[in-house]
Amino acid sequence: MPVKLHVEDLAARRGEDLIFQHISLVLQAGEGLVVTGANGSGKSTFLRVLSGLLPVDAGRVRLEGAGSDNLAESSHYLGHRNAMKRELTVSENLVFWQDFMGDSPGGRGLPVEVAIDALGLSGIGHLPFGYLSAGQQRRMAMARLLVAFRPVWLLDEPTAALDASADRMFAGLVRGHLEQGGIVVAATHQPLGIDGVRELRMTGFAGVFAEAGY
Amino acid sequence: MMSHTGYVMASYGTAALMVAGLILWVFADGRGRRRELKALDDAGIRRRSAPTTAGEPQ
Amino acid sequence: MIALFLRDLKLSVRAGGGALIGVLFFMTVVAVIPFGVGPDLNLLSRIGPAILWIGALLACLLGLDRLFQAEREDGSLDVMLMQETPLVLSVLVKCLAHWTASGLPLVIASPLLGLFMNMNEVAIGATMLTLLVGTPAITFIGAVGAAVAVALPRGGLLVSILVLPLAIPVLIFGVSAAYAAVEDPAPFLPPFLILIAITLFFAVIGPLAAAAALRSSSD
Amino acid sequence: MMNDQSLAIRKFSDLANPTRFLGLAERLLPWFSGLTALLFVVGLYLCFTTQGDYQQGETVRIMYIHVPAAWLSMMCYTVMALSALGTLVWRHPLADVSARAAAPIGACFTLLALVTGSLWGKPMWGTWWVWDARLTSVFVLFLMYLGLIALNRAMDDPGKAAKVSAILILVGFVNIPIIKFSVEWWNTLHQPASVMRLDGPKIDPEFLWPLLVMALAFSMLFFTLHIAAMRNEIWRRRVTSMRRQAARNLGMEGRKA
Repeated sequence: MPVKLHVEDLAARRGEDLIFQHISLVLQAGEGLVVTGANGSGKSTFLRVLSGLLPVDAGRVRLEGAGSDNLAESSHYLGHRNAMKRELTVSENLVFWQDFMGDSPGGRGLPVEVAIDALGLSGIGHLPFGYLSAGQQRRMAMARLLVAFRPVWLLDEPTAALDASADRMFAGLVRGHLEQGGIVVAATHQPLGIDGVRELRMTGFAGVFAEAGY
Repeated sequence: MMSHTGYVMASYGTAALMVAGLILWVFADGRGRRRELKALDDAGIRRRSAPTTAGEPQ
Repeated sequence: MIALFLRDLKLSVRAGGGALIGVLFFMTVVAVIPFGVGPDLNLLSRIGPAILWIGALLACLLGLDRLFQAEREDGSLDVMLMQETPLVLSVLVKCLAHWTASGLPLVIASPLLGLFMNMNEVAIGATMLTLLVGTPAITFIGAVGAAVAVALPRGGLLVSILVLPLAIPVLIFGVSAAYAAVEDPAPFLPPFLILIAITLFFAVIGPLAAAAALRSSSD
Repeated sequence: MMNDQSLAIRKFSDLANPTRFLGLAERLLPWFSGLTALLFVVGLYLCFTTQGDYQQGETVRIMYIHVPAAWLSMMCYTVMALSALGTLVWRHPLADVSARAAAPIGACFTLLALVTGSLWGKPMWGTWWVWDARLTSVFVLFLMYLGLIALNRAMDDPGKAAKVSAILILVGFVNIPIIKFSVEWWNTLHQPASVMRLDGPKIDPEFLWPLLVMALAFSMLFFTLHIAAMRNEIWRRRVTSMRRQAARNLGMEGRKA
């Protein structure tokens, strides 16, 4: 059963400020959505509401075709912070996340070593996470997406600290996930380097959003 | 030592003091907020009628 | 869940971990008391259990505000909030890991400090037993404080102020059980069983309230 | 006293909108303060006209302040616990305002109960502070009040703070019986609960009337102050939201210009 993500008339509020409202869209399996907009226009808020970390002010978010219809439980969230412990080594971090998160129905996570190689960082799995550079740490955070399977990926400025080669590598990862029938929602400034991706431009403070075409 | 009535007076005294203090604090706090609200109103800040905090202060 | 338990244990033992600091603080507090109270041995042996208990309570509270703060700062808390496994379970496992890392060493160190306070074997045994049963309750209560401290911009020390009043029953029954073992007329079992009851009670209330606080304060 | 309680419940539930609450507050406050003043006059008159207790002499009059204050500290925490439920369960927008307004008032009443308790203790037991069960529980309650006030002040964003302090209020509320039981178990010197006994008040009516009237007076005082404090809190939040609005307007002009 291919997964389908429904966002129905979504509105979110931070404190007393209404950030965005009336957002409705449907994402089929294998479709990607890039969320663009100026700083503070609500991109991160939109992703955090999708991942259930922020309460919904109005409207609903639903996922069909994955084990449970709760979107949070069958999606990865990659925020600005890498969710890795500095004292533990890279593989200890990844092994922990693999055991703790487990796999959503319909897919298997890659073994830790394979995931590290996929990110082009083979050989430094034993180093403590704190020793890595910002770019390497960001790649390791992406490795977490591979070690445990989740149909939906919610990425908040994933390529922030990455160089050009890492960008291409990351685009390959996203393309691979989409081809497997996954869904990706990414908030980013630079283009993701993937064609055939829909765009959602946030116009900021309680302004009605304008969904750009393809 | 203080006679019995001394203690009674002392306790009624503290009670009166604290009750008066409470009333004063609430009253002064109210007047301060009213002044701030009036200042903001004069500065022409209109509250957008957010559902929860709608309406003008009396 | 086991993975979370083992990871937390590894973390608290590694360099930045809080386990060692808790025990060191416990020892310094107890070692300092005789200098203040004076070397009068039978006085020390009388107040021994109380001093050990108070030291353990403070040492336990010490490491608590970092319980969730570290997870929030590096983003792991967000991922935990999203998982299918209920947050209450993860909080319970984290509390147990924290207790094993910093509560248990206190219990193990207490006999040594009991000698400092010139306590006889029965008193040391009783204090150790009551600490073993009582310190988890402090960790569970402290978890609520730690979860609240996560939401506070300048939170840290406020945890102890919020948690201490709630931990008073644990202290009362812990010390009275320890004393009851020494003075014969006083019964040992009632306060000891009440202490266990309190620990189990907070084992439920603590994680529940902490999970609710964590979920409501995520931004 | 029951009618006040039901008024409080009804008043909270149907007043989701702060403006209607402000309107009602403006109308209610004069009546409430008038009634409170009247009750206090009658209460104080009764306190001083009844003859002293044969054994304690004049000091029994301190009871007319000490006992109502102790009741009030408990009632105030109950109101806060109700507000906490309002925030968490019914998501009532005014619930957090009520809890935040009630905390300082409750703390003052608890302090008053402690002070009058020790003033009463000095002639009766010879020392200012006696670690007896009832006084100690009230002291712990006072610590919890201070903790909650400190928590409310430490959090700048009222929205997020509301849920977290509500959770802490409820955890504290669940603990009150435990603390009371454990402190009572630990040491009890205070005379057993003479008024709250199930088989009706043990003390003879001579002392009962002033006590009940003073209790009513204190309760009315609490409700008056609580409504006024809630009004202040609503205004304080409006001021902050208007200031943030002003800042954003500047931001908007900046972007448009």
